[in-house]
Amino acid sequence: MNKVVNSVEEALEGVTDNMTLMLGGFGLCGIPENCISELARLGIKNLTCISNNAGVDDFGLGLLLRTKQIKKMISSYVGENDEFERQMLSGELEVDLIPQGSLAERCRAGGAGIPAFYTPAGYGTEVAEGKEVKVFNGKPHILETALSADFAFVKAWKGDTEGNLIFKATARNFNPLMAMAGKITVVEVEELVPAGELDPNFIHTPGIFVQRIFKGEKFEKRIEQRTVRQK
Amino acid sequence: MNKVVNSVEEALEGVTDNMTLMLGGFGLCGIPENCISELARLGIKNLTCISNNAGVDDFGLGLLLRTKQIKKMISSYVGENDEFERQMLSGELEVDLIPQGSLAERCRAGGAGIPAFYTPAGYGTEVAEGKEVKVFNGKPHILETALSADFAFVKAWKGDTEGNLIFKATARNFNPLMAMAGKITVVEVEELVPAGELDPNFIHTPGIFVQRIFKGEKFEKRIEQRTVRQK
Amino acid sequence: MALDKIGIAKRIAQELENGWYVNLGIGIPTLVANYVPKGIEVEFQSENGILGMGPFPFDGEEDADLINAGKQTVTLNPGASIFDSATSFAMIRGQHVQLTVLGAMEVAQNGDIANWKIPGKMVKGMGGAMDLVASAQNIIVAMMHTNKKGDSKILSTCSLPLTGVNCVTKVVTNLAVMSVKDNAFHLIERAPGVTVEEIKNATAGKLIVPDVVPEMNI
Amino acid sequence: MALDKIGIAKRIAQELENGWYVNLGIGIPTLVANYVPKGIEVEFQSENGILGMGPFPFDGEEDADLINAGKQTVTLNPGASIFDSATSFAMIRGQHVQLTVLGAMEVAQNGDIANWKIPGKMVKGMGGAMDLVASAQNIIVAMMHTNKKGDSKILSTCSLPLTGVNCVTKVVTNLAVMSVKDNAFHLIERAPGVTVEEIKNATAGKLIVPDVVPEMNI
Repeated sequence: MNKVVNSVEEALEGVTDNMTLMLGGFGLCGIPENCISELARLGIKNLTCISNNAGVDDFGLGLLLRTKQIKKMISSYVGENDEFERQMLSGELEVDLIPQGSLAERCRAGGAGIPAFYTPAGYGTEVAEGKEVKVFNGKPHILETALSADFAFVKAWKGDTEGNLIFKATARNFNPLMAMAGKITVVEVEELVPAGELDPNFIHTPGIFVQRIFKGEKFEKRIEQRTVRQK
Repeated sequence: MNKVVNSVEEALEGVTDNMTLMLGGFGLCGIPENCISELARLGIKNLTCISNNAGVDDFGLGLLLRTKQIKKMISSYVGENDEFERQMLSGELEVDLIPQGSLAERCRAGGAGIPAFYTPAGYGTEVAEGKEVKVFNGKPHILETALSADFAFVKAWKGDTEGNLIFKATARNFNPLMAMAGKITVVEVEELVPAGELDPNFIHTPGIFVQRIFKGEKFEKRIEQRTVRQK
Repeated sequence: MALDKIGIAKRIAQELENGWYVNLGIGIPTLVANYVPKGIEVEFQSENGILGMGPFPFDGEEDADLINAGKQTVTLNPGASIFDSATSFAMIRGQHVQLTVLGAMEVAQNGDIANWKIPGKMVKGMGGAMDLVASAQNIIVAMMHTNKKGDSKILSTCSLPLTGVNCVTKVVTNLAVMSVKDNAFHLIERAPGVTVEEIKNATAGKLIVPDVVPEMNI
Repeated sequence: MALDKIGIAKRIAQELENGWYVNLGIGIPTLVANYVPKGIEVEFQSENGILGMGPFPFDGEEDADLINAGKQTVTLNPGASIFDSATSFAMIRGQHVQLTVLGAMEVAQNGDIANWKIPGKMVKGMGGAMDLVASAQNIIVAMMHTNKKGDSKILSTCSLPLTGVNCVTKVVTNLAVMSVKDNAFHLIERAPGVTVEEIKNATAGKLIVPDVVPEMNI
């Protein structure tokens, strides 16, 4: 079941205005850099983007924010992006902020055929407005629904031709969950290997969740907060 | 955070009559053999056992069935055990049969702080009796609640002293999910290694879910259906 | 002549499409894996946690830790992956598996299926069948047209406890291939040498018979 | 003398118990990791997917693929593990993490906390804070007792949009340690040299003061 496409252009075939996209990554770690660049190049507009963060002003989803390609963001934390804050406060950008754990679980649920689940997160806050509340074990919980997307863009470390994926360290984050929830899941990898080279026992994302895979041309992998100690 | 105990006796300290237990495994594959033997030896009674299957007459949970230590089974498939069928049909044994995917997800939910979720599985059948129904995307779903247990017994391939686990092939099955859902999770491993020996990127069950770990004395690993082809 | 189990499996194998992920139930469905048409690439999912399941191991190479959902020792194909039961049913429930083939005790003309329980007599449990039939969009039932007593298993309504409702899309038996829609069985093909009359006689549910019913090409 | 941020972190570190898994929020809470008492072994969870988080890397050894929830480059301790965000919050929501330390803009005497939004002005988002405060059984807030204008952040009711309700168990500020229960703040300790009077003046919420209020031992 060969899922390989030969270029980012081919990988993004079919992405059009007004679509809902999921984009993996936490901060700038593990983001689908190549796909984001191509989205910017294509100038596709009115996008709804589901991503834990919104990048920084000149990298990650920030690239699509400054060209105003994004109509709505569904995120948990957007504190690193001034342009985002400006567009949100001015009302140019629709924003749905949701708890990080609920975001992760809602993506997984979308991929797992679970249309809704109860969580305590957000009870008694704005997040709970308009949502069903039910008490379990004496504690109120709110009903959260699944998220899915027309395309999910995922960044993996290694992948094989069948779409089996391995992530590196904390670049894993939301990537495996969004891979599950995309109607079409597109993966950019640093290393593309033949089927059979990855140990079946240590696959993070089985190929069944992946529709297209390609080797990314370059990965800048920018560090947001370089913190070190001296030897 | 050393989780090592030195024997199966120590591992089962605190298990008493009337408790609810989870036991990993699918068929006879990946079952906590050493813990089951010890439960039989201790003669602990009136147990509620959550396990996908019920073993065979003389192995796995069958060992506890023939000594009538089990009051209630929560399982998805019990077709391989004659004594089980006899006890169930005669009413000696309470049985709650639930769809396999719902069983897996309910264990995960129990460990993940999700008290309930909707699934299409079982709608329109006995399984749905008494359960809330809600339509999502035009399709009816039933509300299933989380499962948890006083003790979860898990079999892993390798584990480190901090409780990080790796499973081998399909002996993984329900084990990682039940590890999450035990108030006390007890793990028997074939190989116990020092912390730091397992690659952090390829841990199947992080140690946070494990309270006790020990090296099993012996593993029979019986094969239920030996199917082979000739060279 | 009515088909044997292998014939049923061979006919179902013709339904496979390139690139599909397929879950095969215990019994006849398992045999389908042996007859994948040339030029068609499919991957088999086993709900105990395998994608890319291969053939039985060579004698002496079987591994107790590597079994399929029927508890049989199996192997992995190149590109296979292993996962836990929750992830496995995420694939199934999330409709990432394109085809499910399973056995049944009864199928009704509205697509209901019963295959897990005979009250007071046999209770094996539903295993993964309820998740599969509630989730899959393409469900083929593989079974004998009648039971050992000769009674039809192709019914107007199921008498046994249901496994799922309105879900079966096609039935392949020893006598016929039928699609299930609009509250009826629609005869598509006959087993070689089996007459439409024989099929009618063995079918208790509503059967729609077109003017021409071709023979299966096994 | 009121504590500085490091002092607050040091005082919170005294709350750690052997064997605990601990989640530290961004800011002051992060500093707590530097002051774990001798003889106490804890493991730090970072909600972006680390258990067993270690110190910052040596200069030149930082890895863009290994960061904490504050987006800082970090390292792993022996025995660490990496997981996806859903598993990470399964740990948090499932109450496998024994202590959560986080910052706040406001805390109320009923245990409500606000730390994610100032309407019309600042919207950074809640990140993982709502999951943490809704789930954890032991939540310590680390913050300054008053804001930059000198207004108390220890209130009878929160004025900002809430992050969670009835959840904070303890507050450690530059002035005091207080437990939160029975709809009041209970003064437990004073910062070195800080008087009860000063704490009272800086506290807008209901404050219960026992006869003797010992000084912190930093």
